[in-house]
Amino acid sequence: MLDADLPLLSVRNLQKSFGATRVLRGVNFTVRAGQIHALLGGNGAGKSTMIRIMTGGIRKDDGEIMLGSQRGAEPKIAIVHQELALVQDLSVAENIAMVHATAGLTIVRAGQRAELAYNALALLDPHLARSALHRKAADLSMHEGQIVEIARALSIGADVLLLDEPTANLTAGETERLFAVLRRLVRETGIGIVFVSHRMKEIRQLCDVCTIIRDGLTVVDATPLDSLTDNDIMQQMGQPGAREVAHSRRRFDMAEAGLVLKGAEAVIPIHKGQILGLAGSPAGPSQVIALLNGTGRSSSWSLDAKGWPARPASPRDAVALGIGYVSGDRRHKGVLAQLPIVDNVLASRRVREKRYMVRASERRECLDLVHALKLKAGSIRDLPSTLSGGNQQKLLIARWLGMSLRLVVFEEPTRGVDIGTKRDIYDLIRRMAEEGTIVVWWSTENVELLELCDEILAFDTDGRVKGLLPHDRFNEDALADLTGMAA
Amino acid sequence: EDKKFTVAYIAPSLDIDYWQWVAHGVQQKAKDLGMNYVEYTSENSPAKQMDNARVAVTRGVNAVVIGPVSSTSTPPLLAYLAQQKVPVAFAGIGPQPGQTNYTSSVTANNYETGLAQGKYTCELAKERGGKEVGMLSLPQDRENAQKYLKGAKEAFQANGCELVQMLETKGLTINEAVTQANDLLTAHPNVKAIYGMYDQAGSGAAKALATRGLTGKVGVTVADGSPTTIQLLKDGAIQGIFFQEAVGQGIDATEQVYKALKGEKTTQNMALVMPLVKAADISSDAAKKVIARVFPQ
Amino acid sequence: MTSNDSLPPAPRAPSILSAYRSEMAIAIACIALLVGVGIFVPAALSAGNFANILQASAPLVIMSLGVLVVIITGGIDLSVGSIFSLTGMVTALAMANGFGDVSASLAGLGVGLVFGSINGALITLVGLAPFVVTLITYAVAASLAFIVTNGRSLGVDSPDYWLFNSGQIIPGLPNFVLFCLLFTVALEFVLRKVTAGRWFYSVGSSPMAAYLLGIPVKRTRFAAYVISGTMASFAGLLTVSYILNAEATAGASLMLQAIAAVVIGGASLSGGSGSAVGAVLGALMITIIQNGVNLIGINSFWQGSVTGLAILVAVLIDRFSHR
Amino acid sequence: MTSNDSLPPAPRAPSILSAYRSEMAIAIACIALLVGVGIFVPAALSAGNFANILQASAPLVIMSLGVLVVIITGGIDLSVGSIFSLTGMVTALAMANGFGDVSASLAGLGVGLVFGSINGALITLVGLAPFVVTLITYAVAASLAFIVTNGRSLGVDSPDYWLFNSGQIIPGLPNFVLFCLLFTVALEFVLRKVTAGRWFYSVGSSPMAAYLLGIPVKRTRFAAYVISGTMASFAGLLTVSYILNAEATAGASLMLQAIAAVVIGGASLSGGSGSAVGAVLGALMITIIQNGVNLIGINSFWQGSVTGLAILVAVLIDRFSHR
Ligand SMILES: Nc1ncnc2c1ncn2[C@@H]1O[C@H](COP(=O)(O)OP(=O)(O)OP(=O)(O)O)[C@@H](O)[C@H]1O
Ligand SMILES: Nc1ncnc2c1ncn2[C@@H]1O[C@H](COP(=O)(O)OP(=O)(O)OP(=O)(O)O)[C@@H](O)[C@H]1O
Ligand SMILES: [Mg+2]
Ligand SMILES: [Mg+2]
Repeated sequence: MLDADLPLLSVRNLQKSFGATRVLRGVNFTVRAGQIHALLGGNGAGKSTMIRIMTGGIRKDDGEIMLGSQRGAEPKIAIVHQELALVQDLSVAENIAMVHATAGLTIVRAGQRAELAYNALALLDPHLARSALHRKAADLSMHEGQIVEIARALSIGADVLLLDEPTANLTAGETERLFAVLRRLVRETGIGIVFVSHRMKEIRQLCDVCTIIRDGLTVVDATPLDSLTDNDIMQQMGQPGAREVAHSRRRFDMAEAGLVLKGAEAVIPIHKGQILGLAGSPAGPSQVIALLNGTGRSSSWSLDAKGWPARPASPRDAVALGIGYVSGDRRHKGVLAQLPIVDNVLASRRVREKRYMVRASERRECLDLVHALKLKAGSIRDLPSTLSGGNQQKLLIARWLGMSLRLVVFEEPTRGVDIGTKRDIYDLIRRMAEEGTIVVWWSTENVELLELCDEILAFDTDGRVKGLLPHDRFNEDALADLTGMAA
Repeated sequence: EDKKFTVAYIAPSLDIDYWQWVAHGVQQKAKDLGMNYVEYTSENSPAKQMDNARVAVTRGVNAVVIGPVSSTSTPPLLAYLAQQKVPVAFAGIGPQPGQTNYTSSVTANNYETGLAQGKYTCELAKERGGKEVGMLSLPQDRENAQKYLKGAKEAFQANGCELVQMLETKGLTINEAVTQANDLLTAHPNVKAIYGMYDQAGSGAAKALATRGLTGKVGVTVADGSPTTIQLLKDGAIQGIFFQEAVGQGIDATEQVYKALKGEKTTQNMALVMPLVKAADISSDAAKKVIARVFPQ
Repeated sequence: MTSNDSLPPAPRAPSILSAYRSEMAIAIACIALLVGVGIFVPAALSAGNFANILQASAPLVIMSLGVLVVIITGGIDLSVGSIFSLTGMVTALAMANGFGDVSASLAGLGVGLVFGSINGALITLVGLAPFVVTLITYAVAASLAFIVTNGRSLGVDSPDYWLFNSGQIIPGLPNFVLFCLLFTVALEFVLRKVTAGRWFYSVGSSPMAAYLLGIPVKRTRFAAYVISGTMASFAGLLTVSYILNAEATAGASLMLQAIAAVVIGGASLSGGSGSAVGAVLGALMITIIQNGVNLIGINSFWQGSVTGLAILVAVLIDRFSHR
Repeated sequence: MTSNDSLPPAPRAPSILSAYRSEMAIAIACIALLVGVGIFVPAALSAGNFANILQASAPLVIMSLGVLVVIITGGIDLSVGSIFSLTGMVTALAMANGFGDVSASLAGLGVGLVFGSINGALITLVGLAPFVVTLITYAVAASLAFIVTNGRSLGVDSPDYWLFNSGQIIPGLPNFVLFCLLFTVALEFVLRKVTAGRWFYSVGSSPMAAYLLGIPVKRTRFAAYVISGTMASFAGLLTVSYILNAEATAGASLMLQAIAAVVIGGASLSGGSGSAVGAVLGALMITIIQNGVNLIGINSFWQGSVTGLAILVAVLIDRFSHR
C-alpha cells in the first residue's frame, strides 16, 4: 500500500521575518505518508506562516523546502486556510470546482461542476450537499463555509493535506464526521495530513505525531503523541500548565434581579453575575445572540428586564443598554482592519461612555489593557492585520474589559485561540461575571462550556431548545445527547 | 532693442481647433514682430484663467492676448493686468460691456453673422421647397452662441422660416453632431436646411444627410470653416461657410498689443465681419485670401 | 461513515431565465422609454430611428463591454475615453502618412493594447490603485491625442474605410451591429462558461481567496485592463470609420457614460458581479435617453438632469426588485 | 513555571513624527518640485509666485478636504465639481436678484448642503452605491448650473464681495489662506482627536464591525457626504469672490483633481485611511505641478502628460517608501 516513512514534504531551517519581527528562525518540519501530524504552537508561533510558505503563498527568507511523493512526481498539496478562502460572489459548486480547473481556457460544464461539488460535499455533510450547491458563498454561515472549504481540499485528491485549524468553526458533530473521513483517507490512500488545532482533546483523538514550534524554532520534532503528556506539550509550547486547583465555584446572587429571556419554547431567567452557556449548532444560539446584540429585529426571542425594551433596536441601542458583544468571526464582525490597535480597543468605550473626544489618557488605557491580556504586538499603532489570530481575538475582548456592562455576549470567543490564551480568556470571563455582569456564551466546544458555565441552554441542530442544564447536572454525554452531537 | 518682448496667449480651452488657430495667428505675428511667445489654457475655468494671468506676470510677459472663458469673467482680470501695466487684447470673445481698461478687442460680429447666416439658411430651405429649419448650436452658455442665435432667429422670422428645433452640443465633436443631426432629421423630417453654428456641426450634418441620401436635398450652412468643411463645400455637401478669421484675430490682436508696447496708437474695438463663401466661389482669389486668415495653411 | 448510494442526486442549477432577471428588467425599461418618447414623437418608433440608436450606441456598447471586465475584477478604468480619442488620431495620422487601412487600424488598436498594458502593469506589478493609474493614463492619453497632430483634427481619405463600420460582411447586417453582437456574445460566453472568465469574478469578489485558490490574480487583472483598453480602441476605430474624421476630444464624454452603462447593467463597482448583456442594455438605455431628449427637443441644458434621473430610476428599480 | 517571564514586551506608544512620515515625503516632493522649476525659472521661488500658488490651490485644498472625508468612509464623491459650479451660479444669481452678500453666500452654501444630503440619503437610506449616486448628482447639478441662468455666465456686482476671498480678517493673512489653514487644522483635529472623526475611519475600514460596535454607520456616512458637498460649495464661493464671476463650467476639471489630491495625500480609495494634512499637500502638489508647467512654458498640449507623469512619480515614491 504505502511506504509509511516516505517524507512527502519537509522544510529545513526555514526562516521568515515580517519587517523587524522574526517569525520563523529556523524551523524544521517533515510530513510523512500515512501520518496525521499535529502542528502545535501558541498563537503567533508561526504555524500559518510556515504552512503558507510551504504552499508558495508567501516567500521564505531562507531555508529549504523539499518535496517527495509516493507517485514519483511532485506531491499534490491541498490546504485549508485558517481564514476562510471562499470567493464570496460565486456559488458553492463553483468554489469547489474552481480548484480543479487550472487552465484558464477550459470551458465550464455546469453539470460536471455540480456533480464534482456534490460528491465532495456529500462526503462530509450530505444535507449541505443537497441544499447549498447553488447558494452564493457569501450567504453561507461560517461553519457551512468551513465545511465547503474542507470538502474542496479533500476533493483534490492531494498527497498532502494541510489543515490550518479546520475545526475552529465546526460543531462537535461535524468535527467527528471530519475525523472519520480523515482517518479513512489516511488508511486507504496513505496520504500525509498536517493538522493544526488548539484543542488538546481533538489532537489526541486524531493525530499520531506532533511537532511543536516556539519562538520560531522547532522544539519538538515529529514525536509520537503517546509519549507526551498534556503538560509536556503545554510546557513545550510555552503555555502555563493546567491549573491544579479548579476555580472554586462562585455563587451568583439568586436574589439579584437579572433579566428574563423569553422564547417560543422556553422562558429563561438569568441572574446578575451568571454565566449562561449556549450549546449546539449555530441555528438556535444565533437567534439569542442576534436578539441581544441588537441585530435580531425579527428574532423569535425577546427580553424582559426592568428598564429594558423587549428587543434592543440596533447594536447601538444594545451598547447603550450595556450589552457587549464579542464575535469569533473577527474578520467580518470584529476588527476594524485599518485602524490601529488603540482605536480597535477603545472604539466600544467611546461609544458606550459617550466620549466625544479622543483622550490623551487613552493610550495609557490601551497599553494597560493590552498588557493585561498579554497581547503580542509591536506598538499600539500597529494594524490588527499584523497580529496572529489569537491576538486579534484578545483585541476584541479587550474592548469590553473594565467597563460597567450589564451583559456580554460571547460568540465563540476562543475560536482559534491557543490553550494558554484560552485560559486567560476564561479567567477574564469569570472576572466579568464576578463583577456582576451577565455573560451569555455560545461555544461549539462543549468541554469549554461545561468548565465555565453556571447553566447551559442546549439547542438541537434545527435550532429548537432542547433544555436547560443546571450546573449540578453537567455531564459531557448528556450535553452531547441534547445537542444531537453525540459522537 | 536690447530686450525682446514676450506675448502670452491665454486660450479658454483646447476643446476646439478654433483656439489653436488663434494661437497660431498670435505666434506667427509674434515671430514677425520679434516677440517671444508663450501660451496657457484655462480649461473653461475663470479661476484657472486668472491664475494663468498671474503666472504670466510672474514669468515676466509684456503683453497678453486672451480668449476669455466668458465676457463676464474679465473684469478682475483686466483690473489685475491694468495694475501690472500689461497691455491686453481680446481675440474671439470680447470683454464684458462697460469695461474700458484694455487695449483692443478683436472679435467676430456674431450677431451680424447670425443675421446673415439665418437669412442664407432660410433661402436654402425655400429653394428646397420648405420653411422648416433646424439648428445645431454651440452651448448657449457662450456669449457668441447667444448672439448668433439672436441674429438667426430674427432672420428666420423676417424671412418666413420656422426654427423647429435647436440642439446644443456638449462635446463639440463631429460624432456628437452626427447623432444630433440624425435625431433632428428623425423628429422633423420636413427640415429643409440646417444651420451649423460651429465647424463640427456642419460636418456632422453633412455626414448625417449623406447616410440618408439627402445630400443637397437639405441645405447646410456652417460658421467657422476648416479644411474638413471646405472639402464638404467643394463636394456640395455644404452650401455655404461663414468664415471666422481665427488666425486673423490672433494676428490683429497681437499687432494691437505690440503697438501698445511701442506707445503707438491702437484700435480698441475691431468687430470682424464673417464673410460668406459659397461652393462656386471657393477657389477664387478672394476666398483664398479669406481662408489664409482662418486656419494655418 | 457509509457510502452515499442512497442520497438523492445533486440539485439542479437555477434556470437561465432567473439568471437574467435583472437584465430583463433593463430591457423592459428601455422599451418603456422608447414607447414613452414615441407618444410625443411617433418617429421615435420608426425603423430609421432604431438604426440611429444602434449606430449612436455602437461605440459605447463596445467600450462598455471592456469597462465591464475591469469593473468585474473590482477595478475601474478612467482612461478609455482618452484611449478612444488617441486611437482615432493615430489611425488617421497613419493613413495620412501612407499606411493602408488595415495597418493603420492595427496601429490604432495598438494604442489600446499599449495603454491597457501600462494600466495593467502599474496596477498589478507596482500595486497602485486602479483609479489613480487610469486617471494618469487618462491625462496622458488625452494629452497625446493633441500632441500627435499638434491639435489638428484629421480627415480620413481612404475611400473604403467606411466599410469597416457600415459595410456588410453579412448582407443586411451592418458591420457595426455585427461587431456589437459578436463582442457581446463572445464576452458573455467567456464570462459565464470559460474558466478564465470566472476568474474575473473571483478576483473581483475576493482577491485574497482567489489568490489562495491558486487563481493567477495578477494575470487576470492585467488581462482585464488590456481587454478594456483594446475594446476602447476598437470603439475608436469604429467611430473614425463612421465619421471618417478623427478629433482629439472625440471620446471625452464617453468614459463616464461607459461606467454608467455598466452600472445600470447591474454590475457592482465593488467587483464580482455584472454581465455583458447587462452592460450592453445599459449602453442602449443611455443612448435611448439621449435620443429621446433630442427627439422631444428638450433643451440641452436639461439633458444632464434627465439622463441622471433616468439612471436613478433604473438603479432604484433594480434595488427594490432585488429586495 | 511562572507565566510572567513569557510576557511579551509592552507595546510602544508611537511618536507623532512617525505618524506623519508619508506626509513629510509629499512635502519634500513639493519642495523638490518647486526648486526644480526654480532652476529653469528663478521667478518660481519668488514671494509673488508663492502667493499665486496659494491662491490657485485654495479652492482645490478645500474641496479635497471634503472629498477626503468621503474617501475615508470608503465612498467616493463625483458631484463636487458640479456642486462647485452650481454654487457659484446660485450665489451670483441671488446677488443679481438683490440678495446681500451674506444671504446670497448662504444660498450658495445651501447647494452643497442639499446635494450632499441627497447623496447621503440615497447612499445610506436607499443603499445605492456612492459612485452611482454621485455620478447622478454630478450630472444633475452640472445641468442645473446651466439651467438656473439659462446658460449665461454672471458677473458679481457687489463691490465688497472680493473681501471674502482676499480681505484680511487677520492683518497680513489673506482670508483664503486663513480659510485653508482653519479647515485643515479643524479637520485634522476632528479626524484624529474627536470620536466621531475616528468613526469615519471605522466605517470605511469595516462597516459591519463598526455597526456591531454601536457606531452610527449610516449617520457617519451621511455626514461625510454633507461635509463633502458643503466644502465643495465653500470652495465655489471662494472662487466667485476671487473672480467676481460665476460660470457653469467653472468646476468641471476640479473633481478628478480633488480625488487625485486625496490619493496623492496617501488615502486609500478602499477607505479607512487618509489625513487632512496629506490631502492638502496633495492639492498643493497638483497646483505646484501646474504652476511649474506654466512657468516653464511647456506647450499646453503637453500639460496633461506632464501632470499625469508627475502624479505617477509622486505615487511611485509613496509606494516604494512604504515598502
Ligand atoms: N503580513 C504580516 N505582517 C506582519 N506580521 C505578520 C504578518 N503575518 C503574520 N505576522 C506575524 O507573524 C507571526 C506568526 O503568525 P502566524 O499567523 O503564522 O501564527 P500562528 O502560529 O498561525 O498563530 P495562530 O495560532 O494564532 O493562528 C505573528 O506574530 C504575526 O503577528
Ligand atoms: N441586521 C443587520 N445585520 C448586518 N448589518 C446591518 C444590519 N442592519 C443594518 N446593517 C448595516 O449597518 C448599517 C447601519 O445601520 P443602522 O440602521 O444601525 O445605522 P445607524 O447609523 O444606526 O442609523 P441612524 O444613525 O439613522 O440611527 C446599515 O447601512 C447596514 O449596512
Ligand atoms: Mg494560524
Ligand atoms: Mg440606528
